[in-house]
Amino acid sequence: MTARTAKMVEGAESRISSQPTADDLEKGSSLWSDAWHRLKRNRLAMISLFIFFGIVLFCVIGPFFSPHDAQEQDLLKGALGPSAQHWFGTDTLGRDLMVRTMEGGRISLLVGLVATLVALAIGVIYGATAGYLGGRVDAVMMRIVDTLYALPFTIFVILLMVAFGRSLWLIFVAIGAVEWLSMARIVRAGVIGLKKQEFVEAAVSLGYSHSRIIVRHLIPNVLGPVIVIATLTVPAVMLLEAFLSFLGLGVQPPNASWGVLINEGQQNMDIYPWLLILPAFFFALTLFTLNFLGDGLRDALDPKSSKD
Amino acid sequence: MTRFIITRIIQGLVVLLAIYALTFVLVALTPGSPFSTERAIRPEILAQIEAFYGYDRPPLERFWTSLTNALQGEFGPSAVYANRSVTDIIGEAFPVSLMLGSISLIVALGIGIPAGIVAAVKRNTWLDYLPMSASMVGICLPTFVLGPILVLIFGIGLQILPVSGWGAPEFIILPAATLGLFYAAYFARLTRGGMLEMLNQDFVRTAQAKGVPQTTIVWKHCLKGGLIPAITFLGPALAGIIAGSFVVETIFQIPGLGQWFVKGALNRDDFLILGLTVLFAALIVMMNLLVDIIQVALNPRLKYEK
Amino acid sequence: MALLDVRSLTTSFHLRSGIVRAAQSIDLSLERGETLGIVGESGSGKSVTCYSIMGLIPQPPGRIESGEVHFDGQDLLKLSDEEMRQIRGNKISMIFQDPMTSLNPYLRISTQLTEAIRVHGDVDEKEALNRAITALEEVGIPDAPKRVQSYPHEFSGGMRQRVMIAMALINDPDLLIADEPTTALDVTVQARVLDIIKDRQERLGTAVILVTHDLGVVAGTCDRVQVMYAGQVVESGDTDQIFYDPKHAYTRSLQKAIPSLKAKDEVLYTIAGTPPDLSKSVAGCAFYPRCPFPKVKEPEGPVPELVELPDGHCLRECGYCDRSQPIEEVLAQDVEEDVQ
Amino acid sequence: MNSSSPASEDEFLVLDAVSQHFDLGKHLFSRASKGVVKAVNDVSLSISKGEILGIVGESGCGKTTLSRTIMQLLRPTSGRIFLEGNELSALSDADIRGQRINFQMIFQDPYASLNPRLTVYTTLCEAIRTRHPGLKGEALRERVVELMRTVGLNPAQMNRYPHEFSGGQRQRVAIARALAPEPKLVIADEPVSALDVSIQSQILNLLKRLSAEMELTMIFVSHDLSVVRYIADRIAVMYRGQIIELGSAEVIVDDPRHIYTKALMSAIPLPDPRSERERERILLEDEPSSGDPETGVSEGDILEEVHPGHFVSTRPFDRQLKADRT
Repeated sequence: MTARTAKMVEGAESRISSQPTADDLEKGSSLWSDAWHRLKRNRLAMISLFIFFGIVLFCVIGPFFSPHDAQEQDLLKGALGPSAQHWFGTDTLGRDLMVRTMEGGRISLLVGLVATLVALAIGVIYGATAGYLGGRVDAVMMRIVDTLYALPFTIFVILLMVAFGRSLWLIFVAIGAVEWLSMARIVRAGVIGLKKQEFVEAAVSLGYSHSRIIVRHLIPNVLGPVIVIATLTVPAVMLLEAFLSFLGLGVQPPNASWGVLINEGQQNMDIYPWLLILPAFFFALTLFTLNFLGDGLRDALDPKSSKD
Repeated sequence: MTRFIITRIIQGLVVLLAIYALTFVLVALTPGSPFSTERAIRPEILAQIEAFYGYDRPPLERFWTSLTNALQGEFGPSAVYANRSVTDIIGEAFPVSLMLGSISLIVALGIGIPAGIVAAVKRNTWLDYLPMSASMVGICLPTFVLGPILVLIFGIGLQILPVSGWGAPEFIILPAATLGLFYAAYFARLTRGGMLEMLNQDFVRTAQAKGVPQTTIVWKHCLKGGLIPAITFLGPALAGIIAGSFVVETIFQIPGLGQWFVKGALNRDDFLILGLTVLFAALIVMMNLLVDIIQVALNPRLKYEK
Repeated sequence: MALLDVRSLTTSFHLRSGIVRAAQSIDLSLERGETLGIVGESGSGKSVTCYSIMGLIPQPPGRIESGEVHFDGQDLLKLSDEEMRQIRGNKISMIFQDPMTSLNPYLRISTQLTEAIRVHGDVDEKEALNRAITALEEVGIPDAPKRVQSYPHEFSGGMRQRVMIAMALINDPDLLIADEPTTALDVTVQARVLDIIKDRQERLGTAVILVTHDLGVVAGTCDRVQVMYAGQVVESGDTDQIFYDPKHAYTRSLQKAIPSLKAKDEVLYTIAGTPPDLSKSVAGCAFYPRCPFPKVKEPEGPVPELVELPDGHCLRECGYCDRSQPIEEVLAQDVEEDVQ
Repeated sequence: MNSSSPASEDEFLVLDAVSQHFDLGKHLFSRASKGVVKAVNDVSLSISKGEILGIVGESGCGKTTLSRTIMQLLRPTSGRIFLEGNELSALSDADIRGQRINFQMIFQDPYASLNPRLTVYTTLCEAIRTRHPGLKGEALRERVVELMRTVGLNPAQMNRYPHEFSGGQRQRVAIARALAPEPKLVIADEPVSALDVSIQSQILNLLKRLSAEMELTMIFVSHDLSVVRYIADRIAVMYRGQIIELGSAEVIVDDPRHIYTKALMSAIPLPDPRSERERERILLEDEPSSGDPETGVSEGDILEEVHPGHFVSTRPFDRQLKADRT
C-alpha cells in the first residue's frame, strides 16, 4: 500500500479495530505481537527463518553426528568427489568436506554473531548518547561518524590484522569496530525522532526519572529498527570475515571458516569443483536467508516504512 | 557554494593526513621489521639494511621524512622487492587497476541504476520482481564467490573467456563483471528505494493532475531526487570496489594495485602499504567530495543553504 | 446539460485487511460556473470521490467498481489513460491540501508552471513563461517576473497555495477541484486564498468543487452543498437549505456539534461514538449506531436511495428512527452517555 | 490612561515578563550570530484558581512555546513563573521533577502522545504512582477504572494498546493520564485540532465538565477562536511572541480592540451563509515573507487596560490594513 492510498483510506483503516466489543476485560495486542503476526504472514521471511535455523543446527550439532573429524587427514583419499561415505567429498588433504563445512560454518556464524554484538554495543551506546544529548555534542559526534564513513575501512581492518596478528578475537573487534557506524546512525535517528514524540514529552511532564524514560519509553520504541539493522549486519560481518579469510588475512589454519574453504576451493576449482561449490552454496544461502529475514523484519516491525 | 567546496577540500586534506599518520602508526606498531622474517641474516647486515631504509631513526623523524617525501610523490623503496620504488610500482600497476575499477563502476551504475528505475516505475510487476530477486542474489554473492563461479562457467565450462591474465579486452570481461555486478545489485536496490520514495510524493500527484505524461514525471520530476541514495553510495561503492579488487586481481592474476597491496600486507612491505593506503584513501576522499558537490547541485534546497 | 454529472460512482480499496468501500454509489452534478461544497469528516469518501473523477485513484489497490462520470458529454471512466491525461490540467484541474508538499522541491516554479501549459498546447518556452508570470500576478504574488524563478521552499505556505491555484487555472479549465485547499493554512491566510479562488472563478467562469470538513468555509463560498458520511452522500441541496433546513440526522447533529463564534447559547452538543469501519458492510443506515433520534426499528437491507424533494433538496430518507422531535432535545449534552 | 500590568502576585499562576529566545547559532566562518528567534517575548499574565484561560494565535505566534515554557519543558530565557506563590522558574531541574505532579499537559496529537508499547493500564498506573507511589494491587486498579470512567472510556479496555483505539478515544486516554497525578493546573495544547469535527465536541465537553467538577485551572491553547471562545473564561490573543489582547471571552469576541484581533475575527468562517454573505472582512497586508527572525513586534510599553480586565497592546503594529476590497 502506498503512502498516498494510506492517506485516502486513513479514517477507515485506523478504525478497524476500534469498536468496543465485550464488557469483560479485553486482551490487547501489543505492537510486538502484531509484528510477529505480520512476519508469520510473510512466507519468504518465514522460509528464510527455517532455513537459517536449519543451517545453524547443521553446523552446531552436525559434527557430533559425523563419523569423521575435521582435522583427520588421509592423503590417499585426497580430493574425492561426493560419495556415500563422504557426502560432500573430501579435500586435497583427504579431510571430510562436510565436517569442514560444518566447522567452518561454526566459525563464520560465530564471527557474525560476536562481531555484530560488538558493533551493536558500540553503535547503540554511541548513537543513543548523541541522539539523547543532542545539540553540539550530537553535531560533533555525528561529524565524526560522517568522516569515518568516508574512510577505506576494509584496508584498515587488513592493516589491523597485519599489525596485531590474525587471532579470532581481533577479527571480532576489528569487524565490530567497522560495522557500528550505520548502527549508530540508525539509533541516533530513532532516538531523535522519539525525543520529538509527544509521549516522551509527556513522560518528562510527569516527572519520570531519566532512567525510567530511557528504559521504558525510549528503548522499547527504538528496539524495532535495531533488531532489523542487527539482522542485516550479521551477513555484512560474515562477508567481511570471509573476505579477509579469502585473502589469507582472516581465520588461520588449522581453523577454517567458509571464507577459507572458498579460497581453498577456488584454487583447485578446475579439477575439484565441489570444493568450491559446496561451501560457497552454504555461505551464499546463509547470507540470502539473513537478508530476506532482515527485510521481512523491517516490513513487520515498521509497516509504514516498507518500500512497497 | 565555492566556500562549501573549499571547506570540503580542506576537510579532505585533513582526513588524508590523519589516515597517513594512522597507517604509519599501525605499520610501525607491527612487531619486528620487514627484513626479520626472511632467512637468518647476520645482525650487522640486518642493521645495515635497516639503516639504508631509515629504520634506525626515531619514529617521529621517520614519520616526518616519509611525509615530506610522500608530498613530493616519493613513497620510498619497496622493502621486499629490491630495486623497485613504491612510486614505480604504482606507476606500473595503477593504470591497470584504474581500468578495471572504472569499467566495474560503469557496469555497476549502468546495470544497477536503470534496473532500479524500471523496478520502481513498474512496481509489483515482473519487471520489479525479476531485477529485485536478481539483485538479492547478487548481494549474497560477494566477489570471491561470484568470481570463481563465473570462471567455472565461462572459463572452464564454456571456455569462451580466458580464466586469468591481462592485456587484451577479453581479459577484462570476467573481472569487471565480478566486481561490478555485486555493486550493481546495491545500486539497483538503492535506486528503486529512492525512486519509489519520490514517486510517492505529493508533487507527483500534482503533476498527474496537471496531465503530465508518466515518462515526464519519472524523468523530470523524480529522477533528481530519486538518484540521491545511489549517489550517496558512490563513496562506499568505490571503497568496496578497491577492496574487491584485492580479491579479483588475486583470482584473475591481474597485475594491479590490489595484488601488490595483498602481497605487501602479507610480507610486511611497509612503504608499499603506506603508499597504497594513501593512494586509495585519496581516491575515496575525492569521490566523496564529488558526491557532496553532486548532491548540492541536485538539491536546490541545499544549494540555497550552502 | 450539466457540466459534470456523476452517477452511482463506487470506489473501493482492496487491502490485505479487507475491502474498504471508500465511496459508495455517489451521485453529484454541477453546472458551469457553479460552486459545489462537499463536506464530511476524514474517511467520509469526499477525497476519494474527487480522485475518482480525476482518474487519480492508485490502482491497485484502488478500484472503481461501477458508475459513470459524465463531463462535458464524455464518460471519463471510459476514456483511455492518454485521453484522460489530456483532460487533466486542461479541462479539469485540482489543488490539494498541503501546499508544502504539493510542489516539486527540485524544480523552479517557472518550470512547473510552464510545464502545465506546454503539456496541453504547442506554446513556445518564452510565451509560456510570460503566461506563467501573468498567472502569478493574477493570484496576487508580488514581483512575479522575479519570483517565478524561485524554488518552492522560498515561498511561505499561503504563497505556495497561490502558486498551486495559478498552476491549476493556467489553462482556463472548466472545472477546478479543490481538496481541502485551506486546511493547512492559518485563518487569515485561508480567507485570502478563498477570496482568490472566488475571484478567479468569477472572472473565468470556472465550476468549482470545494472539498472541506469546515462548514464555515462552505457557508461562505458554495452555491450548493453535499454532505457525506461513511462513504455515502447523505444529503445535498443549496447552501441555505443545508444550513437553515437540514433534514438528515447527521447534518442536523453536526451543526449542533461545532462551536461557533456567533452561538450565544453555551451548549455544545455531542454526537456519540465514532464513524463506522468502512471495511464492514452496513445494513440500512451508516449513521444508525450514532443517531440521536429515538430508534424505531432495526436497520436492514440495502441503504435507501437518495431521494430528491420538490425543492431540489436531496436526502437519504430512512425509516429507522423517529425524527419528529427537535434535534436539541435528543442530542447528548454530556459525554458519559456515549460510554455504554 | 490606566496602565497596569495584568499580572498580580497573589494569583494561582503568575507569569512575570517571561521570554523564550532561541539562539540560531553562529556562522561557521564569521562567527557572527545567525540571529535570535524571540518565540515568546516578555509575556505577563496571571490566572486565578479554577479559571480556563484560552490562548489563541496563528502558527508561529509562540503559543505552543509559551505552554511548554509554563510546563518547564523549556526553561524561560528570562522572566519568572509562579504557581501558587512557588517560583517554578527558580527551581533546579531535579526540584522541578518533584513539582510536576501539580501541572500537567494534554498534547495535540493523540497518535503521538501515547507510548505505543504500553497498555492503557500501564500508562495510567505509571502516572498515578507519581502522586501515590505506594499504591498497588486492587486499589491501584480501582483508581485506573475510576479514571477511565471519568474520561468516558470503557474500563474493560484497559489492557488495550493505544493503536487499538480511535483518535478521540486516545485523546481521552491522554486526558486520563494528565489527570492521574491529580494536578492543579492542566495545559491543553491544541487538544482537539487533530480530531474530526464530530469528535471535537465530545472532547471539548469532557474538558469543560472536568474542569468544573475538579476545580481544575486550565490553559487551553488553540488556533481556533471559535473553540477557545466556547471553552475559555478569558482569552489571550498572541501575535509574534507577545500577548496583544487579553480579556474575557465575550469581550474579546464581541468587542475586540486590537486591529490584529479584529482581522483574525473577521477571517474566521461562520457556518451561517447569510451572515457570511454580509460580513465585512478586515484584511491585513501579508507578513513580510523572508523577514529577519529578529524583527518581532518592537519593544515598548506593554498592555493598556481599556476596560477593567480588558487589556490591549500599545506597541506599534507592523502590518497595514489592506486597502483594496473588503
